[in-house]
Amino acid sequence: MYNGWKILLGLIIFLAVATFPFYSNIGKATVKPEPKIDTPVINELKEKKCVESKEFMKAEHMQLLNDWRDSAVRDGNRIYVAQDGEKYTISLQNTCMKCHSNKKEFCDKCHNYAGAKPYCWDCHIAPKEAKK
Amino acid sequence: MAKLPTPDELSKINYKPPEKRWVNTPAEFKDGFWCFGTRPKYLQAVDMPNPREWKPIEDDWKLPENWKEIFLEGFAERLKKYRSFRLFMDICVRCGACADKCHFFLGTGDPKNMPVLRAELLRSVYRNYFTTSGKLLGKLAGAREITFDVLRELWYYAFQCTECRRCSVFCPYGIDTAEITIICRELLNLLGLNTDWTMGPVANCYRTGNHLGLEPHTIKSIIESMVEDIETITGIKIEPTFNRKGAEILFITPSGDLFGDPGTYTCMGYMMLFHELGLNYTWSTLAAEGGNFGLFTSNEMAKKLAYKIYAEAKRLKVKWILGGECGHMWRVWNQYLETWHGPTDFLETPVSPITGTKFDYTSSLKAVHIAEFTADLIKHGKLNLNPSRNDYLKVTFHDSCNTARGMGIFEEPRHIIRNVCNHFYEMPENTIREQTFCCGSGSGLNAGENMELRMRGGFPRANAVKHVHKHYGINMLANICAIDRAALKPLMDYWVPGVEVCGVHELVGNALVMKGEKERTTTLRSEPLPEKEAKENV
Amino acid sequence: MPTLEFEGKTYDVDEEGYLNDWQVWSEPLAGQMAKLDGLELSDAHWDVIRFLRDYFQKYQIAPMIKILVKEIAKTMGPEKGNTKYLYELYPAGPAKQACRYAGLPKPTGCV
Amino acid sequence: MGALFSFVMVILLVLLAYAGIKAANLQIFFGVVIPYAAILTFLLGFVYRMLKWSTSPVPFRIPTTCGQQKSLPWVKQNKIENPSTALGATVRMILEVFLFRSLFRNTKAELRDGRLGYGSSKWLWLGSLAFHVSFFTISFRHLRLFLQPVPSPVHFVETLDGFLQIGAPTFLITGSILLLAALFLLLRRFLLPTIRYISLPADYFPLFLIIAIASTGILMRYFLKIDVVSVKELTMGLVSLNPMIPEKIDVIFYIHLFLISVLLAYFPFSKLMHMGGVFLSPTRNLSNNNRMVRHINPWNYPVKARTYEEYEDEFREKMKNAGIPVEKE
Repeated sequence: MYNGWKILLGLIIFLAVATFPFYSNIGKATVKPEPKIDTPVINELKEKKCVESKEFMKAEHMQLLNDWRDSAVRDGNRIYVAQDGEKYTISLQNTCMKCHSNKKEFCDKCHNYAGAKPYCWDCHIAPKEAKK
Repeated sequence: MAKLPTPDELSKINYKPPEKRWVNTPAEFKDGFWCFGTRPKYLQAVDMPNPREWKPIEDDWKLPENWKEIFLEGFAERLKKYRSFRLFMDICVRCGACADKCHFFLGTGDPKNMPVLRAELLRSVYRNYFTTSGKLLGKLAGAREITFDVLRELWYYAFQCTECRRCSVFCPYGIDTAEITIICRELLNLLGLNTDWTMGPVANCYRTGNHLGLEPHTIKSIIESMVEDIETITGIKIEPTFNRKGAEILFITPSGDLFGDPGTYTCMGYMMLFHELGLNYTWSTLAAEGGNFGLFTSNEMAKKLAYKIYAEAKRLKVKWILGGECGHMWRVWNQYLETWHGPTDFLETPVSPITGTKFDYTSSLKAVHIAEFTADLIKHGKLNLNPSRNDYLKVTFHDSCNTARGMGIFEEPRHIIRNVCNHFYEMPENTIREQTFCCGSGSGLNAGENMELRMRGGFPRANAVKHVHKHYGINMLANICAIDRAALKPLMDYWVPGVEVCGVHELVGNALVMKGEKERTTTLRSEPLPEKEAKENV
Repeated sequence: MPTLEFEGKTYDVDEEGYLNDWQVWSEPLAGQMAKLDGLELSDAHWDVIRFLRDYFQKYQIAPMIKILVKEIAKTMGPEKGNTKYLYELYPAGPAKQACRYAGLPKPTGCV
Repeated sequence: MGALFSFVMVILLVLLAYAGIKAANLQIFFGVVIPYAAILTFLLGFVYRMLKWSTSPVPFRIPTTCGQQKSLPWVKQNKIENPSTALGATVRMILEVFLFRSLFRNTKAELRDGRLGYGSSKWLWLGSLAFHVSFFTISFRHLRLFLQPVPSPVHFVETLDGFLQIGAPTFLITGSILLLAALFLLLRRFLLPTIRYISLPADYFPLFLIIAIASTGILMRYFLKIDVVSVKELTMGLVSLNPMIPEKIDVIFYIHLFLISVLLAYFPFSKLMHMGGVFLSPTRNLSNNNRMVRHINPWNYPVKARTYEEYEDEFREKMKNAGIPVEKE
């Protein structure tokens, strides 16, 4: 082996970087985040139902919110007609957060886990929650 | 001999490759492109394998029975010895950046002259025998067996590369085709497959120390003939010494400067300069060659031929070595010489006895390039120069491949030219300095039988000269390489008639006002100085 | 290897017709080489050939043109001591053509 | 031919993963076994190749000099393109590795009426730099799937990447750049006759593979909107060595993962090793200080050369007659 220490040093750095996710996680149990929906408002609902189905919301909530924003802010339209024909007021704070008042336990749980950083709260004021 | 096409015919080049894949297209030996195979006597003279009469154009190359084995064993050995080789076999991504950087591709349009493909010729063999993917996937992995057709192709294209390294400047991984060609030629030499023009100088150089085979008394008589000429021109008699022990400096230059015009005028320039300085230097008749055609043969041969440099410096007890204007000599000195034959503890760090400048950047090699030496003299105002004597010249400077890309000597010769000439113009920037184009005849290709290849390979260089010839009236192409001086002359006659070729120190010799000289009426070429002629005609 | 047949003898030459051994040379052979090129050798031609052979005998190499010109000027007068004169005698170039007739090998290297 | 073969190979790989999941339910195989095998092959293979190169010495110091050498004090040296120190060589390597300095020099030669001209040609440089930078950025962004909590630099890069703030999920520009750059590199190989002539299956295959990887990634994020939380469960399982297969991950994810695995496993056996190799290139990583420091060749061996004594023995009489001094009278 020639220029050994330089090449070895390079390889060690390479391996250290490439395997970083392994040794920084090894043995750690993975806990799947479970967004909580036990807010007082939701608990009082007779039928626990969001504006759309759970599956739809899971995959498309970001798109829906984006559309809502465009609809309300750009077109001035504040009425959303859901797939089942029901009408909702387009409002993050007054519609969504009314039920999901537990941002930390609901939104952030998955967002943090998946490393998603929506910029909702750049403009909107996050609901006040009891500090942990 | 093959008829050389006219420049008009030759400059119609088709760069579009054929539809048929290269792997299945054996090399077609075109007349005027290849050099004669080496004669057995040259191989015998230096104990190289398989001496016999053979002709590259014939189907029987009289190879040893086990030639494949020899070739592949040599291949394996060199993979172990050279990281450059192994790496360059492995990492090419075939991006094609090198393709139109090669003067041979630009001049021939032959796709196998793209550096990438020239290397692939050998890489395909490498994959077949030395990589897992090649062994498993064969043709799919771009692998192929070494067959006689492949060997012929390797030979044909290894001697269509001047090892100029221009492709290496543009390669994102610095892949140097010269390294690949050098090793390809080594492998071919294991089978006795060199060219006559390369091997002749090697054999000569081993016996007499120089490529031309000049014996000691011949060297002396040639130099004395130059001394006569200098006396005729300047009225000054200079007295060079040979093999003189105890001189301060050993001066070594390529033997082309002793034998061929216009190299001899460069040599006269050196000697006039040294005389004027009163330099305590000597010639060695054994080390009267800095060039090294061994480099175009094999590492071992190059090392053998380079032995004399330090050996003579030691025997003659000089303090340091001054090297003349030569391209591959300086690549060899800069990149190989001391690794082969060092350490140089019997020499001293060079100091200019005139200016006192210590050349501490060569504290280990202990050899100074004459362009550095002279540039230092001029910078310190130690030379009485009359650049107007060169007024009849409009000069441009050709950077030699080896000193450009294997060393990086750009400013020193330019500094000299600007001080000894009043009319100096650069060629376009993509054709000078590290991007300089080869003369087309380097690395032992400056034979007579491959003239079409040489004119084609030199086309990009000539093309740039033509440009400045047209725009500035350039009539002199200066350079610091003996092969250039020999090869650019026919190249200019072919492509840009009216442009002469010279070494930088010929210009120095012309401009140098020597103490006690008579009024000069001629140039170093013994041609009347135009202004003098004009005056006389008034 | 290429050969040249002359007066019942076979001479080894290289690819370009240069004798491989300068010592097997003879004057009639030189005449024959010239004849094959359609050239009749005059005394002026022979002067050059003889000078080349003498020079080679002494120095084991053909002289460069510069020296040839100078020496011819010394022995035969300055009107003949020029490149033009030599090219008139040997249109393919004195170095190449005259050396070949003189049986001398071609120089190699950085030339 | 090479292109078609490589294209078919990649399609087959996609179908293989699709069938493996849809028809055979081989989630564990494609979600755990293959990724582990691929990573292991990649790491070991990479190290092996580097070590293999390291066993060959660099017998001579042969940098390609691309600027003025260090010489006289008043001559301005190009300290980067013709470095005489380790620092200079390091800077040169950094420029080479991160900015593709040599490729930046690229020119295009053109022959017109028997005259050659050279135009600056930066497209290859731009295309490959875009390709590599986006590839690196995307890999780095993917750390969000392998680390918990997600470190702020990862967020930062993602924010930069999504600076256009288009749509939701936010449009990340590097994904498209990677796809476009790879298509550009592929089109070069199709359209430029000389490049087509030199291209091998080994050149097309990784391009098709990467195009497929980028496409599936884009599909997952913007169109099929797969459940990223489940994906992260799987990836975290892999890196914490507690592999598990969450339910209901769309098959597209397994295709994506399988293609990446193939790329990783293929890497060490291919030209992709230029990533490691570039660091070892002797024409770039050495300083041109030969005349100051002697370079040692570990296999330097003595050769039989002609000595002065032999030379004098042959020419002594001639030397004496010519008045050249000799050692032995």
